[in-house]
Amino acid sequence: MRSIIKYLKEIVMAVWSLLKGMKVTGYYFFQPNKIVTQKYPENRKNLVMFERFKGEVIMPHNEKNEHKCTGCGICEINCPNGTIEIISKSILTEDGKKKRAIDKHIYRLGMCTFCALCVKTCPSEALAFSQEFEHAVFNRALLIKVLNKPGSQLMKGVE
Amino acid sequence: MFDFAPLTKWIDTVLHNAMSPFWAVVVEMLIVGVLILLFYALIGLFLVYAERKVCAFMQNRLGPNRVGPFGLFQTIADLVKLLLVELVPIRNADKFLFNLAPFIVITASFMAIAAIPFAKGLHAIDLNIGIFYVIAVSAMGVIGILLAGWASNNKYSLIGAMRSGAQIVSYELSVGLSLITMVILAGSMQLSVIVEGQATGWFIFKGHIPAFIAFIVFLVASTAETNRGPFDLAEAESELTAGYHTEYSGIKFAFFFLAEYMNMFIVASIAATVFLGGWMPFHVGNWDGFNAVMDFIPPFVWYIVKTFFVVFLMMWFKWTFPRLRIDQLLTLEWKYLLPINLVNVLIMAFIVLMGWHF
Amino acid sequence: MEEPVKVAVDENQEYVINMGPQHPSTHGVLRLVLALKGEIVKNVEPHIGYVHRGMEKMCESITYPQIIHLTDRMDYLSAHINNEAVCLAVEKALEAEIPDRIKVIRTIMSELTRIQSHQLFWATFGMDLGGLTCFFYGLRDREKILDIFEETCGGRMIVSYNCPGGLMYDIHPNFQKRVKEFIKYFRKILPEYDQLLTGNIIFQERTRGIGRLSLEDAISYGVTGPTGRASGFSCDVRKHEPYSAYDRVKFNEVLFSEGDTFHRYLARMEEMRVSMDIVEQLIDNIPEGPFAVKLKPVIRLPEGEYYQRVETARGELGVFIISDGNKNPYRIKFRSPCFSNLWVLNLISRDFKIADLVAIGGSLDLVIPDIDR
Amino acid sequence: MDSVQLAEKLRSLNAEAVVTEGKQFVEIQIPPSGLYSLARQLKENEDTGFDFLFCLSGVDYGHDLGVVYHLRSTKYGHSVVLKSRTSDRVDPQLDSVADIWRTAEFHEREVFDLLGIKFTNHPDLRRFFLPSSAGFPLRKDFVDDINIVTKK
Repeated sequence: MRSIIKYLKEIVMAVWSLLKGMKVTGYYFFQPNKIVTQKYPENRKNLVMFERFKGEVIMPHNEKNEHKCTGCGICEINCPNGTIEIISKSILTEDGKKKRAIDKHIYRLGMCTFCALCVKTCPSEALAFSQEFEHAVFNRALLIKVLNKPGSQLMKGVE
Repeated sequence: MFDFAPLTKWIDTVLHNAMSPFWAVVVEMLIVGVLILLFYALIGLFLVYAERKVCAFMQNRLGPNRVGPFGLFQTIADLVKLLLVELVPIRNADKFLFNLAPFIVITASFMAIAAIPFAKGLHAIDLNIGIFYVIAVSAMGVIGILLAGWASNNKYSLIGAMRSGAQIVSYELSVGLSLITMVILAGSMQLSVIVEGQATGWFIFKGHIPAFIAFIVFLVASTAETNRGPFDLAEAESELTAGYHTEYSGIKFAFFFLAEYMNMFIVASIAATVFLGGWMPFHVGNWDGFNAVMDFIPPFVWYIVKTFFVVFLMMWFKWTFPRLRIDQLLTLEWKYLLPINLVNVLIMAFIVLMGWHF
Repeated sequence: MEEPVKVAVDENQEYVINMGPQHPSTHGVLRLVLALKGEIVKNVEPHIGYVHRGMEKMCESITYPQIIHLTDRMDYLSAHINNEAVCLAVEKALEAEIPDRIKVIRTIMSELTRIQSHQLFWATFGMDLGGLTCFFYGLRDREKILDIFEETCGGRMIVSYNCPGGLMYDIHPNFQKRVKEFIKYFRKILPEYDQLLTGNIIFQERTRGIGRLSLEDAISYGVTGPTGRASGFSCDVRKHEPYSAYDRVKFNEVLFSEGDTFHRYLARMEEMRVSMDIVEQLIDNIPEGPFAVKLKPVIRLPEGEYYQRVETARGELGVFIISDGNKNPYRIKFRSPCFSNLWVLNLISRDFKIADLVAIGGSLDLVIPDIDR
Repeated sequence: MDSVQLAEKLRSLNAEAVVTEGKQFVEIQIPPSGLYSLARQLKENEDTGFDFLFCLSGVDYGHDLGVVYHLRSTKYGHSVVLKSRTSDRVDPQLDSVADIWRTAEFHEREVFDLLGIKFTNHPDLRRFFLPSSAGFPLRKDFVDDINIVTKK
């Protein structure tokens, strides 16, 4: 008799444990306000990334098309996997001296691992991260970007 | 209550007047075949959609929402995709059996639908052994699954098929016994008679405790018989990738896929018919006003609502529980369901004998 | 990898199947060659190396700050703790004094990392056993921690938040508020996890008594982390060799003696609670101070050998640096927890069924890039 | 047992061993011939009881190839570093300790794969990660013109 009671008790406990689980899923079934799915392309307008989000490396320019990059190459040295390549040129300053300046700051987004070492070590704070995250392109060559805009100049007062 | 019998009678007479009896029967069969095929496809598509939505809501998701309003046309888009997808030829597979297997599976579920009474006077064939017919035919699907596993020349498929064989053979027993419990109460195997017998109250209420136990056992066993979670060992995507239909693609895979959902629909409608009164409306004792309102709802709607309630229960199981292991699956059947069932049959027989049911 | 598969048993009797490298429950590109007898597993032979990237060789040619961002990619679920290990090793070698603020923030971040890793474990373990809903609930709650990471570190999984001498940035002003909100939320959610999976009779039947790992084997195989602690191996580095701010918090090492799949699972569930306790003790007492100490621009470790152990979500991570005084390490070795944990799979899953093998594999909580490095 | 006592104890175990007290761990240098017997003693001696091999790394010292074993005792909580090196670069051989600590079997396979040190009496010495045609990449004289790009 005792074994039969144990057998029945086992069944009841098992069913009870199953019902507890069903309670959880059942609860969420009737709670449509707890749905966490985001409808992505539709919510693009009000989708705000966090300000520190590492989307891609950019070089901020001011309204006079000036940037802060002196072309020193520290970011290139610090980059762990050769994402950044700096092509510098020498220009004549106003007082007639030759000076190194940036010609092209090449950034290969496809190789970047977003370690933030370039942004962190830049002595003149010329680099920053943008919050852009839609990087998909059809041609891999488009992932190679030149960060300084054409015709841009070094900001005054940055050495 | 709306009766389909005069309508079908009228069609029958018209056809018999127009042509010879032989051709009349042929045309009738064609009409029934096409109707069932249409119904089959529609219900299949809707069930796939419903399963996606139900599981999505249980998992805090939205589910399909891109194709059409609320993603209603998602399954149709999927069907089109499946029709267009390449049928990947399998090297060293047994070609004939490999191609035959999906047809066996789908024919089995297709045949079972014939005996189900959808509404008063609306069934393809009213066999006097209706329940036996349905059990027998739906068990045929396992042959297709075994063939699919064997012919695919894939080790995972074979394991899946063997599991499925062991599973369906043993759970068929519980399905049969739990239905027999209700046959004792109904006193007939003819599905229309069973439904008519529930005019004064559904069997699940009439047969009180044993009927309720039989209902639970039937739910568990039929979930297992249709290879659905938590008994989806034959597919077991985390163990056997996709089990017996690993190697199938395109429309052949769609057959398996559709058959799974239709089998679910069929066992749900059997449960609705035998336990929940089929197309009979819900009546409460002497509340005449309430009963009249219930009668106003067409029987077909009653049938669909009850069936989908059972389908929802089965989906709820699937999306809550982890999967069983093969030995636990057999333990559940032989150590728990079968003894409970046998005792239950005895109790039911005793109750019917003493007239203790309502 | 290229050698022909060695079948350890007679092929006439056993059914040899190839599980992986693409298989839903190997959690990555791990290949297991199984010898079966019916459903029963007779031998498991793991084949690894599908994501071997030669990390140790790569590290020999880059500087220490650059190494840190590579370690994110080893055990990507405890990226922050991996970072911390290298930082601690470098700081130990330089004998740099680290302010308390950095230590406390590192500890909080480590514990959050641990919680999110265990959440993912819960999610995938449920999925391995066939309960797909667990996966979505686990990921839903993990998202909340990832958002905290994203706000402070700018990355979600690959955080790269540490640097030698401190942290990349200071914590975000919202950090404390959000962490407290998360802990309040998650304490409410955890009982739901238990209802859905832990208490479930099917789950218990599937895991109890399956894949028993004895204490002797755990020590001999070097199994650490929750996997080892479920067998009673007291191996919590946070307790035995406290680093960062672990010496100033009170917490219990989660220890079980059964060592089966269920207790490996339970150990992780308990660790989530312990981690929340640790975070709660620290979150209100983050001392003021700088978020990084200025080290030399080019970090050169003095000649010698340095070993630093930390407790990742999977076990003991060791960083062994041999320096010859250059800015690059002469030799760096990562003793990764998953590499050691993997090899008990054959021992403990023998004579169980395929479904159990999946459960055991899930309960070891392997991250394949951590095995291959 | 503090590190001084431990060093004393270790000195008494094996005459060939050179025991030094490093900054972090007590270190033992042992020639390959005495490696296996010392390892067994370290594990089985009552007072040392180093039963947990937590790290095994192969190192290329330039002209020598060596293996560094990090051992800990779960009973006493003390650690020791055991080092052994061989100068034969063509056919470097060391004794396997796989039967003393099971984890060594797999760490030794890794060392064999990346450094080419052959462990005698190893139960199953095969490569893990790389095809057999590849060299031994962790050796300092390893060259691979295609895959290794050196920054100028």
